[in-house]
Amino acid sequence: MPYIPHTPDEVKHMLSVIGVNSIDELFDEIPQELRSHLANNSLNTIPVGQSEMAVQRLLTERAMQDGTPMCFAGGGAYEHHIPAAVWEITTRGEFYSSYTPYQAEASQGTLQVVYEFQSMIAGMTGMDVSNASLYDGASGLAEAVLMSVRANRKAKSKRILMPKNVSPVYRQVVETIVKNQGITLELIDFDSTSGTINSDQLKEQAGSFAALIIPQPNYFGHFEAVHELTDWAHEQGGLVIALVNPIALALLEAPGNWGETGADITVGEGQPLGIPLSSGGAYIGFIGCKQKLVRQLPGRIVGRTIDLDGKTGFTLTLQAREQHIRRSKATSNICTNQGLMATAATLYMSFLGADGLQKVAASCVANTQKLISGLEDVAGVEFPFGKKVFHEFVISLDVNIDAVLEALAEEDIVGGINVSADSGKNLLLICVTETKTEDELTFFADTLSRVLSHLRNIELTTDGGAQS
Amino acid sequence: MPYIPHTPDEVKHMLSVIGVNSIDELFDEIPQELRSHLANNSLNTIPVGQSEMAVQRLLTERAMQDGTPMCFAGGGAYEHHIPAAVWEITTRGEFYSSYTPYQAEASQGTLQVVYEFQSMIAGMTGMDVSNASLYDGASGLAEAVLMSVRANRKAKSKRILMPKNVSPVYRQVVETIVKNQGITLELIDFDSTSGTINSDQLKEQAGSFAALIIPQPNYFGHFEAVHELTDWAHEQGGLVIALVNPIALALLEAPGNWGETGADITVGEGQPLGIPLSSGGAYIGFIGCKQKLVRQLPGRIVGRTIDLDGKTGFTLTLQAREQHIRRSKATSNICTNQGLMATAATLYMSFLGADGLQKVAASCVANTQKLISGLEDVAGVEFPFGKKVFHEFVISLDVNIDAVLEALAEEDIVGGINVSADSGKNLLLICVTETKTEDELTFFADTLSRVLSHLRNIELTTDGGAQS
Amino acid sequence: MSKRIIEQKAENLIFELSDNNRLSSSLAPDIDVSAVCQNLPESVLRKQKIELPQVAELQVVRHYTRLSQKNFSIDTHFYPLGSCTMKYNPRACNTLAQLPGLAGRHPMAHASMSQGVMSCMFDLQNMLVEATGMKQVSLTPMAGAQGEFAGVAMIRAYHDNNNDTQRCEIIVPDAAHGTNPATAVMCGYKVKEIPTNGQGDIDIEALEKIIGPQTAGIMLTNPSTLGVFERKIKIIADMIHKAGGLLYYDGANLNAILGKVKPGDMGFDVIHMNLHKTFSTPHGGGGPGAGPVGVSERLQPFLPVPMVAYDGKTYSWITEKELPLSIGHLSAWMGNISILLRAYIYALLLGRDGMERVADYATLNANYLLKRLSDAGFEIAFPERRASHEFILTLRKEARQHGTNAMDFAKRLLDYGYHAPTTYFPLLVPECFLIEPTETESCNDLDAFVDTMSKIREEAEQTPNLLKDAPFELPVRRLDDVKAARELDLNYYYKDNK
Amino acid sequence: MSKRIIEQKAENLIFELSDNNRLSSSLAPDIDVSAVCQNLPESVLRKQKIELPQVAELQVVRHYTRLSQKNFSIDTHFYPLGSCTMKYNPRACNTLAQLPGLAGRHPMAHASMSQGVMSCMFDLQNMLVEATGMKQVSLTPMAGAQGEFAGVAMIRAYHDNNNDTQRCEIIVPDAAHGTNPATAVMCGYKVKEIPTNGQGDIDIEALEKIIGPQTAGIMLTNPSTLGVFERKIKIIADMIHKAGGLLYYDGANLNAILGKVKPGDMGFDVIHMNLHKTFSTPHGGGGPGAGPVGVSERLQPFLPVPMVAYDGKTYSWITEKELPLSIGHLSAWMGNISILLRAYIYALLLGRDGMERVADYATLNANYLLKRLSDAGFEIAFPERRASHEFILTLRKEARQHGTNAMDFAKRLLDYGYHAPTTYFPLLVPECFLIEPTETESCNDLDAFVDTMSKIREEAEQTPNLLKDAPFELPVRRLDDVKAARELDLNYYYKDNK
Ligand SMILES: Cc1ncc(COP(=O)(O)O)c(C=O)c1O
Ligand SMILES: Cc1ncc(COP(=O)(O)O)c(C=O)c1O
Repeated sequence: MPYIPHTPDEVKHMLSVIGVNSIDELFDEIPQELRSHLANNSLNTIPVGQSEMAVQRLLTERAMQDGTPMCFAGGGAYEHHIPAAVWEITTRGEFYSSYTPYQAEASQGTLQVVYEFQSMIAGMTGMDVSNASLYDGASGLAEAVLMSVRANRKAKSKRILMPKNVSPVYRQVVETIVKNQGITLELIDFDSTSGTINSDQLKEQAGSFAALIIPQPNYFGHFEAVHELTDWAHEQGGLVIALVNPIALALLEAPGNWGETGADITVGEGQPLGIPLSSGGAYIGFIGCKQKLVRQLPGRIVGRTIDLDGKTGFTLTLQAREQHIRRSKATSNICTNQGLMATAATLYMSFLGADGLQKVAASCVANTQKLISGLEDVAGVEFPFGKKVFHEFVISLDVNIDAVLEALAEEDIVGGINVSADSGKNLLLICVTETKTEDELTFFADTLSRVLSHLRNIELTTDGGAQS
Repeated sequence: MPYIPHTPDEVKHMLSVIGVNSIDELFDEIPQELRSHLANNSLNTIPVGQSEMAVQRLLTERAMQDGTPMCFAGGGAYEHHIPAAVWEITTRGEFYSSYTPYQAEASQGTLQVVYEFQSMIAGMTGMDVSNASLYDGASGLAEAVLMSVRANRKAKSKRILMPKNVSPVYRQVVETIVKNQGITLELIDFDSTSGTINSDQLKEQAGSFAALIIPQPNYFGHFEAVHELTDWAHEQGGLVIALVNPIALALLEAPGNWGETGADITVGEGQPLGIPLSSGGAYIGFIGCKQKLVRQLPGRIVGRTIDLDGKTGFTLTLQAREQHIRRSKATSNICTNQGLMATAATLYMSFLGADGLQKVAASCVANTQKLISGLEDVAGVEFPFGKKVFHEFVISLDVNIDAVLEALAEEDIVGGINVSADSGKNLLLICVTETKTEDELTFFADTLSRVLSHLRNIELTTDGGAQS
Repeated sequence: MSKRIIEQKAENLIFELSDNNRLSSSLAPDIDVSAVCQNLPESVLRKQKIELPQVAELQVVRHYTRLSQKNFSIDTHFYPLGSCTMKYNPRACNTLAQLPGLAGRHPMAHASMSQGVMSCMFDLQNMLVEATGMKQVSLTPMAGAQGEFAGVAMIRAYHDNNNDTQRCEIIVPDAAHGTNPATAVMCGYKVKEIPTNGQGDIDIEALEKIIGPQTAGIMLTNPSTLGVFERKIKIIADMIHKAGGLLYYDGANLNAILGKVKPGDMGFDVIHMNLHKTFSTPHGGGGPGAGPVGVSERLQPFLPVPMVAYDGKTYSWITEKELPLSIGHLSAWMGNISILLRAYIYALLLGRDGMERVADYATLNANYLLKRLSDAGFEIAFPERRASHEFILTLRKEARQHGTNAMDFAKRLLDYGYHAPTTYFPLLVPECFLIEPTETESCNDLDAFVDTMSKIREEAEQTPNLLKDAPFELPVRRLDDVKAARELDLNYYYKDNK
Repeated sequence: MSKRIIEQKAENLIFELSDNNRLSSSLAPDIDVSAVCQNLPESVLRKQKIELPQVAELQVVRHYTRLSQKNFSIDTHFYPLGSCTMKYNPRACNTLAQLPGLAGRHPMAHASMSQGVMSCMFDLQNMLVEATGMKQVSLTPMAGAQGEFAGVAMIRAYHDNNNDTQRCEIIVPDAAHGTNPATAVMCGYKVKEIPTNGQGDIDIEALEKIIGPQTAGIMLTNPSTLGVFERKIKIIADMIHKAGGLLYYDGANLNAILGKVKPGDMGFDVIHMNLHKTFSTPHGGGGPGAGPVGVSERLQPFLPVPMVAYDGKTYSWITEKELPLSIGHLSAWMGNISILLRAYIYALLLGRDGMERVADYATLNANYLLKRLSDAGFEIAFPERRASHEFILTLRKEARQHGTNAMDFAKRLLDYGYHAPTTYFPLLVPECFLIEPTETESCNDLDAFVDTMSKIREEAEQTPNLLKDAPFELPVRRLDDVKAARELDLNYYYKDNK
């Protein structure tokens, strides 16, 4: 019996201690008319248990089916090299199979890791404090929005200025999560030639607001004028929520240093820090803020303290903000967070270090520029927002993007993300990280070129056919 | 600098403490004319260091090149399902990166694992004692031979009776290792209709000998009359060395119970117990013997004892047999053994248990019989030694075996082992374990059938061409 | 002579092992960073190097390997943390979920390159539908609390869609998990608490009084957080439905009833499941979880997206295009897929037979442990009730007599190598332990736990300080929580924390 | 109050967790065993069920996870075990060597399906040729001792092939590792020991006297097991060669000289390398190792098979067909390939620059530690010599003055969280510690070790029992080795051991 250690004799003994005749009797408080039974085929469509060997065979087949294509998609999920040691240590039973460190003395491993995680996130973002993690970047942004509304008591409205060059799916998630609390998201357009926030329109549209969200780099890979935007928002009495990529932060100014006084809250997706792509999750949201906002921070927080003997130790703290104490008045309903991913991210940051992370970031930039150069020669490729980017950029094409992506898929390439939306153009968002070799970049440019001319020909033919 | 923790400042400090000006100065005792330098291109053909990412890419490519073919080869290396937990725990740093437990108190993990390994090997073989491991089955057999010659003081010769249905490569290894010590291997033929030891010839050829080797099952997968052979050898004053497959032992009589008094030494390849095929190594040799022979046993041995407080603990024992104490009079030169593989095997045996191991063995037998049935219908396939086997069997074909194996390789099948040797026949040794599904068995039989008729056609054509 | 002679040193912080001049390793690609930076706009570049530790590879490995050893975990200790279902996490689930094709897939990979993982998700959706008796399942919520959010948001979307906008209250029992009321508020509802009676059941009269046209729904856990099955569930369901409200099922305790009774049959309209509990994905020191939601027919249009559909040939995504009334997205893609994969693998390994066994043996273990502790003289909170997969002990007698409260007992258990049960939850039982042994613990280990509990009670009688000052045997003694909250030190790099 | 209140229990044996009636798990296929057995000849079947424990999966995981925590290891502790080169084992080597295509390959797979792994082995052969200055390398020996065997067997094959059969002696320094003399005997040779002089060098005069027409060869480690470089190596080589003997290089200490000086240049004819030391494959609690052999031109025909050849297009096996004078096979296939792969990956990561750094920093660390310990008042065995990658300390003064011998020091080091250095080897230095810090330890950690050594010496002066009764802080106190050897208990299942 998989995972059940009981022998038949033990079961007999246990039943007799309890004073019942069968295990089934233990369920006698469930009203009879509600009871279902295997014997009644209650779980009929679920297959019977299989051996580990059989399950391994099935999963291996399915994994092979999806293969390991060459990936040029980003958009919030990034392919980076993950040092082997990260997951060898993260999945050690002691980290993998423990839970939220309610018993601090028996969880110093997890607690110290989280304290180090918080410090690294704070160190990297220039925030004073960080929490122990949120689910992911998108829902993290929603928590940041809720937090900013709670924190900005002076604000006269619950309006949030949300630039359209924040990932569309992030905007959707924020909408889903905050809409029932009377918060409105005011969409801010971006400049059509630079892809960055249109500050004129921003100022026009602003009105009174609780917070401005500044993505850096933005969804299209470009850099915002973070200092000016931050100062402007603060002048208007709004808070600033920085939405950042942690790898980019190795080179880019920390939100804590944006403008005169820095962003108030920084949030982002931690996946690039050693978490595998795995179809979009489990990832990890990180969030940090200025010290004065700490009591509005959602989620677990670990603090350093001392024990009875005066020795340093770590424990969950500020629990009075949380749902298990504060219940309906909590800062958030989050309970289980992304602990294992925080462990992996902490290990990743420790292995890479300040130096290594800079090199990863610089390699992303350099490889991206190499691909841009390669694409400059491809007929029909344009760069509507320019070429000064971190590791993503948009190209516009003269053929349908979905068709391009499908054709690339046939070449075992994940070609990027269709960001045409309602722009009336064919826009493709491409990402290049440190994982790509020169050969792969050339191969991609060549293949794209081939695909484009092929598709153009088809379109011509189809058009021709449609003439009649 | 990969794996070097030193900062430039620390290096400076350390050099000044030592009182030298450069690291190079520390090598000044090496005669100048012998010194080589990187600067002199001393390691010229070795590439410069690469990043983990680059090395991962290279190794992944090479691993993919070899793929994951369907495997029907055995011959001493067997594909079995390995529970995921085995290697997740075996490669925990504490097991993986520790060494021979010289400091017993700081190595109770390894020591208890080895004590358990020894007990399991003894339990499974019916021997009184086992050691902590030898390199592999082949060299283990050589150690058993040397041991039997040391132990059998009454024997009038250093002759060992070595049946020819012991793996040819095992025979070669034994030859290589024992030949310089005046030991002769007397080859014993097998019966050409059963593939088992020809006991008439055995008795004829025997003369005086130190030990008889009995393989069970033998190289061709068949069962020897172990009880009769054991008793006969003992009557002749020879020792009995049992050469066994540990999975088969789940069903087959333990060597300790062979005949009246049991085999004296049992040796074998432990790879089937949770060790991946990995091209033939690292594997693990196991060896056990009767209590009275323990002082002739080569290699490490762990014993249970007590500590100063009377608490149970484990330690290396009987070290006076070993090279580091006894030097030129040691029972063997073995020092480093296959510790990590012993750990994996111990975990495998613990996870499977008596019950699970029986089921694995029975599945091997059942699947093998299924394939045999399938092959009965294939034209040109014969079973020269019959069909009562454990999980390997020999077929004879009417075409060249190497050609068959090559053709099967093109279908991504490892088809078995060519055992034609100098028999004048085309003999193929095929192995089927619990890992094979019905579909795979059918696929193999069909493919073999197809390959055979194809090859027959070619031969016909070629013959035709050769007529002129 | 056997006293502790050397005090264990605290493990350094990784930052204390750092030296900024340490050169980086083969873990990063080699590149001239400043050359690259010259081509980026100066105004956005950082002025100072990023604050992260710079430590050599071995030292990092050693640091975190040693830290890991300071944790209690399923893989090392009995961990009867009630409501959390700390049972064996099969290692195969971890190994297989990390297969390259699965771990390496980008979420935006074309559906033609994603049929493998989509088929797994589709199968899992269906298995959960079958196991819960609901109509359809969405896997996307990333933990129980997010599942609750999705569930209550669907309730709201349903009422809104019916233009039934007066419904502003969610009813929650006083014993409910904190995520229930917190979630209701996040969805813009007011929370109405109802009391539990002495048998651990909901006070039906109190419920009667509170229900009305303003009732949007009720959130229940069944078996409840008190470890007993709510026998009147059908009556409650009828009451709520009659009033136009919907029933939410907090599936944290599903482990207790797999294959025995289905939330759908009890009358629930929406349910979340904690796969990290019932389907044994790793708790990971605090997550990630996975909190899929299942719904009855009337809530189907509102399910969060994406989900996976199958037309008999190809798997495809269900998005807001196909489900225009969906409450929307809860994560950038489909939630914690790597965790969902582990749950799927676990479900395959168990199969339907194994699933019912989960409930059988979890319940057997809980009732056995209850009986043994009761026989040993411990006070059970609801002695007349069957335990579900967990039960509550109250140590109020011990607290009164020896001044040793539940926390003291808990800390002393740590000394004996047991993770403590959940303490002080649910709040309505004084000095309580919520004990959940799970189906994967052996009878011997339960017996040993009972012996230890008795031994600790003896210590409470004779040497109460052994409890009050416990633990003694752990990497740290009892920690100063008050100092932690008063003199916040959350970040090594923050000003004077260094 | 902080004394140890609860004695740590010994971990059960796995057998004590076993119950024969426990049902088996999903780890084995489901099958009716007795039905299968009916078709096998009864005479060969076992009468009684096999003696193995029957334990549930979680309990097995827990047992071995807990046991692992009772080990000191590189990943958790400084481990300066001289001669063993306990340095960081990069985790990438482990992960990559286990890639499915590599781990799953059957040794008899057709060469057309094996080009990947064969190319790795071919590259590794060449890298080792370059690093050692030998002519050709065979990777097949499975550990240092088997490499020695191969080497000496080749020496013998060479002489035999020359019909030079009078050569029956192998010369070995008294400080040599035990495997050297044991190997010589396994190859049918007599062993002649030569003494070492006060400077750690070979006594050339003694050597002179012993050499003759009966000399088959000499086995040397350089730097020697005394941690010093044999400066007269060229002279020795000439002497031996002149007498018609060959020189064997025990490469256990290659770590010290990678890229600095090549055994081939020193005049050696044959060498083995301990890849588990210099190339950092796991020591695994006692192996596996890998002991490739390299030879000069005259021994090439005798190399053990198989090796890998490359014709610019295809990799193929070199077997006894291609190399008819080969000493033969040493293992069923090509030795410990999974370990060779780890060494290969390590070599790629290091590259030529990294290889020379190994020697640089291993030597720097050893000389620094030597100096610091010497300054702290410890007696160095060869104070006038440079340390190589290791050095010897003698604690004879401390033994004389306080009755605390090297073993007592070693055991007390364990209490402080240090694995002890190698003790009592080489035997010719009394009360010795052979200390090898390796290149992967940091300066801080070396300093901390010196402080601890000084502290223990203080304890030796003031409270010598703290050493003599040590350790106190480990899972067990000092173990009774005499009882272990006298009352042999090697097997739980053996009669009265249960
Ligand atoms: C009863 C109950 N409901 C809800 C939750 C919340 O689930 P999660 O922690 O996954 O958000 C929990 C678990 O902590 C729980 O025990
Ligand atoms: C100097 C020396 N020679 C030979 C050996 C034997 O190597 P192995 O243990 O790999 O057989 C060792 C290692 O233990 C050694 O230190």
